[in-house]
Amino acid sequence: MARGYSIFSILKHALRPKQPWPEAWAKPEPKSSYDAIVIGGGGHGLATAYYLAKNHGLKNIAVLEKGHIGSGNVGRNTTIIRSNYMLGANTAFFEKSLKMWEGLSHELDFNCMVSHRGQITVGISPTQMDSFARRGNIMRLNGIDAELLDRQELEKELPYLDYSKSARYPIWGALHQPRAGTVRHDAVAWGYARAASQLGVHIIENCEVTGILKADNTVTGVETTRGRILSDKVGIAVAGHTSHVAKMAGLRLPVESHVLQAFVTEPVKPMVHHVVSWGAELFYLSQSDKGGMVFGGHIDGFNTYTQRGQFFKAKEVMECAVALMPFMSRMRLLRAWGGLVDMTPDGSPFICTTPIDGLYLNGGWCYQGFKATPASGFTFAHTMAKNEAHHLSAGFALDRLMKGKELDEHGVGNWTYKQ
Amino acid sequence: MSEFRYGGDATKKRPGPGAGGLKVWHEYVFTFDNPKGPHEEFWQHTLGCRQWFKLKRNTATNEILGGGA
Amino acid sequence: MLDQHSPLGGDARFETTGLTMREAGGFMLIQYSGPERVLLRELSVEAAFGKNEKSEGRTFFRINSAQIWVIGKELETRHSSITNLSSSRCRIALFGEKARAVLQVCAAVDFSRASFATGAYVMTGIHHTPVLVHCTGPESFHIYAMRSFALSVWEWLIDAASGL
Amino acid sequence: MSFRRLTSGGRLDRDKSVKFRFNGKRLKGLSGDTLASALLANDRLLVGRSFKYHRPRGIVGAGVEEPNALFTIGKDGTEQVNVIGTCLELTENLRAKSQNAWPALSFDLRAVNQLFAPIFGAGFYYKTFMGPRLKSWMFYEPHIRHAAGLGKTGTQGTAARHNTRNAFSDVLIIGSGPAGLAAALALAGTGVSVTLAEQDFELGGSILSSQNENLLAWREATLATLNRAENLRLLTRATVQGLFDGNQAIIAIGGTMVESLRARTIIFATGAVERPLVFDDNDLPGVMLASALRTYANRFALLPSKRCIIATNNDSAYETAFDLVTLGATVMIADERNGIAGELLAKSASLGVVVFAGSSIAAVAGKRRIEAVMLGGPHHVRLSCDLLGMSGGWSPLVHLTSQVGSKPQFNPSVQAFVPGPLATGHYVAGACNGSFGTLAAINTGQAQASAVLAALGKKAINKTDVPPLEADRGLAILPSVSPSKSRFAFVDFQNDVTAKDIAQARDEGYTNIEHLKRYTTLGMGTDQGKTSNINALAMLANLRDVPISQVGTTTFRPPFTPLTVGAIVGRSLGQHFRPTRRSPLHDWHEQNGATMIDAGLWKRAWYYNWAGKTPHEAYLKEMELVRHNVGLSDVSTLGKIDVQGKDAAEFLNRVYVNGFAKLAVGRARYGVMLNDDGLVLDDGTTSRISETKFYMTTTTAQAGEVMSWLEYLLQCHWPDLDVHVTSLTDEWGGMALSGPNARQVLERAFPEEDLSDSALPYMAVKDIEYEKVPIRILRLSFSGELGYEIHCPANFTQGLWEHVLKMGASAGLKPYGLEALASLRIEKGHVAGLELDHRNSLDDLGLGKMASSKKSFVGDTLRMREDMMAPERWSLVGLELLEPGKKLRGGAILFAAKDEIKGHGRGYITSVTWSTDLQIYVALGLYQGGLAHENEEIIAAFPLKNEKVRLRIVSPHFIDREGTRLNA
Repeated sequence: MARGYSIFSILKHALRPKQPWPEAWAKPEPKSSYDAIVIGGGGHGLATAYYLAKNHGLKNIAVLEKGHIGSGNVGRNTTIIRSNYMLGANTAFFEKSLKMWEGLSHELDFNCMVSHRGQITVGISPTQMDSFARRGNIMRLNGIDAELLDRQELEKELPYLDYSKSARYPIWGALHQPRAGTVRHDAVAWGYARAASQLGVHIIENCEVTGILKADNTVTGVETTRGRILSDKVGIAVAGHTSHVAKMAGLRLPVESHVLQAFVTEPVKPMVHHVVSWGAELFYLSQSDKGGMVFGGHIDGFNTYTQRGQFFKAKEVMECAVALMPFMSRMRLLRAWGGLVDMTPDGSPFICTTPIDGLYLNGGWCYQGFKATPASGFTFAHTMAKNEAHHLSAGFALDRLMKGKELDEHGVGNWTYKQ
Repeated sequence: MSEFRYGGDATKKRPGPGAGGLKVWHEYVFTFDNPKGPHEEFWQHTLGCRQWFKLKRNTATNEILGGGA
Repeated sequence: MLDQHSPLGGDARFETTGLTMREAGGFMLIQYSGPERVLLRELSVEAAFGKNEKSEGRTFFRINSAQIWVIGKELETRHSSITNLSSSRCRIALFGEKARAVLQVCAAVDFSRASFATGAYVMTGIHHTPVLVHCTGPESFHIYAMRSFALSVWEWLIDAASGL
Repeated sequence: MSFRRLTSGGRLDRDKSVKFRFNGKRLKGLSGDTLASALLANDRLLVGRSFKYHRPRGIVGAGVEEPNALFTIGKDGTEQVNVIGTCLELTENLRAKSQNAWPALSFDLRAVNQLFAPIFGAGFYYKTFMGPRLKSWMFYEPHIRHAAGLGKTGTQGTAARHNTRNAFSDVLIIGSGPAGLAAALALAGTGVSVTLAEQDFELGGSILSSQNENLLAWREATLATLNRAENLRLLTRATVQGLFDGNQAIIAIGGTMVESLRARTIIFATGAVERPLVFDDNDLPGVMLASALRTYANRFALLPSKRCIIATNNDSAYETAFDLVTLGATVMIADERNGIAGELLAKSASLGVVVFAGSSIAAVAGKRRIEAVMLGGPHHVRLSCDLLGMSGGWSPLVHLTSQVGSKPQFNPSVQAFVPGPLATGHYVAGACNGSFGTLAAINTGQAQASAVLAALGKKAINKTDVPPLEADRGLAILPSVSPSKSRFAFVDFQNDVTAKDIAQARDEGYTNIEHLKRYTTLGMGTDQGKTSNINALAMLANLRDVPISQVGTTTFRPPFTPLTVGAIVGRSLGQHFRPTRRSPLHDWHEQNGATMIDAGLWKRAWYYNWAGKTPHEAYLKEMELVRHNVGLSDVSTLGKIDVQGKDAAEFLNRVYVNGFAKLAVGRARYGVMLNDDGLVLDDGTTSRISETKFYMTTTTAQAGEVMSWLEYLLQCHWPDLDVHVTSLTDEWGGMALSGPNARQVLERAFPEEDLSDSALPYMAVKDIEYEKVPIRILRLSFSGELGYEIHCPANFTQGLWEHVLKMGASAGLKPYGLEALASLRIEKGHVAGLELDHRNSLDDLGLGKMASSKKSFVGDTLRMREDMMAPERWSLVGLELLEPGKKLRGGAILFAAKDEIKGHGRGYITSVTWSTDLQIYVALGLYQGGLAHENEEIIAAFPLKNEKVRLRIVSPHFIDREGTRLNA
């Protein structure tokens, strides 16, 4: 459990302005070798390093980040956390993540503003309400909170939706998970970095991996822009560039890099008190603590590394916002950005060993990387430490597609190229 | 939505009907080169003439490099 | 006789200053498909992309490398396949000085006089639905919309026009 | 009074006064004023309260860079919040309210936050509120959320109408300052189409803030030429909000129109923004940008009433001083530098402007308005004043060039970040590229115009005239070193980020500019750091003692200024959100008592009021009608595809799992299509019309998917096959005539045709003509009863439907809807949308034996994958309810009798119906091991409504297992 931050430490520094705050995480020079190397200083990479040190007692760990920590998707998402997952391997994994979120600020001694405000998914047809029922029933059968709301109950909870006749898609009801919510995303990267640093993990920024070293089929280390670093345990956690890095070890993966846009409006006084998502088209929105409406929808639909989206898709997502919540038409867009996501054929991730000994893969997170951060770090640390899958992430094996064990949570089929 | 639809990597050789075993089809259907740079790909003009065509694009900048081979 | 119903009921009409819209039904639309050489030879046309061709009361539109649409009576062909699409499209006539401005609201195509003169046609999207827009005169156009989307596109055009 | 309105001058209509309200009080301005200038004319210097510390804030700028003057405009419930006052044209009866102050602007209780400033520093929220309990944040969050946010508004939609349009031009010029106008002048009449976009309501940019007669005359002449030029659009109130791939510029025009312009080339002439200086209490109302004072004087005839002091680190502020003095104000200059240019000192002296060299601002004094200034440096003197202008140098507006991937670079000679390497077709001119002088702006504007003409293959016609101006002075700028320890020296006015916050961020290791921005929320306000980013960069570079070029900038993102979501959405509102598809029988259904329901984009008849008032009541009667008599249902929404060509049979053989090559002409066959991954894509019936012509049907939901998939295979992978596919979904309408008396009605409808069982057996197709209309009769059955589908061209579908209903009236024929159609097919055990969810193999759906072993088909390899052939997969079963009183619901989870009701169960219920034949509730579902468990008793759990019911697994074909009715 990291320490050092509290109201008392704040008062102490307020009274003694001359004494500066300590550095949040140390910035050592890279050593020539480590027990374990994690490539990627995002949420998953830093969490993995933290749990390697905390749960598996590894002392000599390095996180190599090509830019600055948190510069990837952990700093560029719509901050939603939930565990409304229906398929076998997913349900337990994402519920574990949500449980870890509940205590994370306390454990990292870094307030991630974990807000359990509840998520409400709006259904637009009787058949869709049946599919929500199946999802909600599975959640309840696995001890996860879920309830179905009919139209009247929904109207009391979310009065600002468009219940009128002029709506293109009628509102039938909703699935509600009260424990879901949002988290201040940057705090997650900094929190894990600080906690890992306090456990002796070396966080090396501006250190891009340019090659993965192998002796026949065993990994021996990496080439970086700051010199060669040896290790017989290398974990890849570079969502968005997963194929790019895996190719350095000769691996060709079931991953395509796509841009996913997200938007924020100007801050206004609190109006939306839940995470709201929609069944007509993929759309999700919540109001940040600063007051801006943070929302997003589908990927643009073609592979790209440019981290910027096309206008037609930005317009489409905002059309969803106004169709579901008419007041959004008066909100003013403050900023539109694009993040780089790994899309996989069945929409589920990989946390697993690879055909190369000592090389481990964590990627393929599609839309759901941020909410998985704690459990992903927890299980990937187990895999890297013990060279085996953790029971919670056993379903996320690289060879599941060869075996026909697709984990198609959304039920849209092998859709990376069909969008 | 956009008038066009992306159809994936055009350089992947589709095994002939009845040809190629599990490994070859897994390679074709499930794995991607996913390069950060020039990429030859299929696109369809779905809202127009329904024609599928090849296009070369640099995935690092989205610059169109011309029609596919 | 079996009653005939055109997509918009046949008498649909909208007028505002500088713009008139009406349904211009009652046309035959036949699609001929086949390998490019065979197609062009059998229909005896070049039918370049983007420019219609007229002969013997028929209008030819080149759709893609293997398909040509013909407005007008059926042609005898031996090798290319024939598909009657007369019921599948609703033809909306749009004319007046604001016609080009309405089209400009609806599709990301350059409908200026210079780029889209009489005889030109383009296949694009209006209100997320596939349409063929044909320039039949300096300020008159035919829009071939899909039948099932006809009313939706008609209402969309009227809404677009009322914003000019 | 800080400002007084001059009796003459300014770009105002003196005899058109404009009434408006500010915080309820009635005030007056002039036509040509902005809200900001009108407020200054009424001595309203205090316009708001800052975001975190609630400090009193005044107007700082005169344009889009304004961080403080944000107002709520409009009536309750539909207000527009955070409107920038310096860009809002004053209009009659405008209602404006200040924001973020409670109970009043002059007395804000939350100003007490300033006392806790040492606590409220950067990162305060990350270090506390972590409380003992697990979900402690939930206790603090509501209070913090309530304090945050700026404007307050209601939950109604907008009444404003927003339009959108597309446009094309050879050249887009962004900005109408000297550079933009010069470029436009050089392009006029050369035959290229030009669009010039200016965000102000008047063209001219920095010229509007100048007193130079020659320059103003040149502007008039230029505008006259441009207005006469053809193919050249001049757009005012037009902000280029975003730039996207393919040179697509999104331009917001006048708050009601958003244009998507595709330009072959773009000339960026967006100018630059003046930087504030950072000193203690630099946020006091009355402290403004020097260029703003010049604009308010020259454009809005507002002159500092007593004494105005200008603090600067560069030459540009002297222009402001000279203009103010010529209009009669008393001005003093505090210049941080020692080596000030000789002729500047000479001109200052001649105009009576006192210059304090080498002295910066140490402190300012005043309660809610500046009253005096304490100079630092050698002079140490207290000067009383009512306005303080500040100039920290100029930052080029590189936002748009950077939105498409070109990273800005630091140009030390002008101490500013300028556009980096440009994309093809992009050109930069004037201040936005560091050419800060007016003459330099005009010359670079002309130069870029001729570069564009060369790129477009055109010739420049003539060297356009240039106004007689003194040569620009090199804008010598001393990078200002600012205090890092003082408490209230603001870097970002809107988000209350102080110099101390930046120093603290550096102490804690947040030294990357992205970290600094996110940790301190610098530049994350509605002005997106237009006045704060560069000062922060310079400060960070000092603290890290690295050159500023090494610090780099944050990412520039659209929109350039906040843009209403409604403006982007345009007319895609309400019903127009997405298009609506209607069957050829739509009008008939609506006129004959049908209730419609959505099916994807389609509207379908759900149930008819002849059968009942609610879907539950009606579907039972409609099912009864079909099971025991005959019913007619609209199936026009089915996907229908024309497959023609010499290799059509071979093509179908490849895409369907079962064989089609030897299908006889006049016969139909049920087929299932897989994806390459071996999972079921869709099913449907295909009939052979001739040797080389087939008529394929697909499900309504997957029609678009299948069409695109077939085109993909043919065009991309099997071009050698002579086959053409065309969608007939809209060409043919269709109706299903189902029930024991179906043939009786059919024969009465088409008396001349032989439609006997032998002439038209089950799974046969017959093309006939009725009154010269081609009609295709397929003997298929989705309901399990004797059934025919009658298809005809959509123009005649309603005519035919009415004819068949008339012919069947005596037999009691009536229409039945989608709900009954679904129940009938469930009873028959037919899979449909609810079962086909892209996760099923053939065997899952009980269709394994359809897979041909003699020929290959799409998906035949990967369907053999290990797990997909595993016996314990979930496959299709029928389910009978054993507890008659209980409810059977879709989405219930299935368990074996002995299982503990926990975990993921052994399957789930997909679709449910009341069975008229068996007089009990029946359902289809997927169960582990499927029919291997036939007759087993199992449990269906529905914890969401804490229900549990006992069921029995049976064959999914509840009725007519032998198919006698089909072949009757």
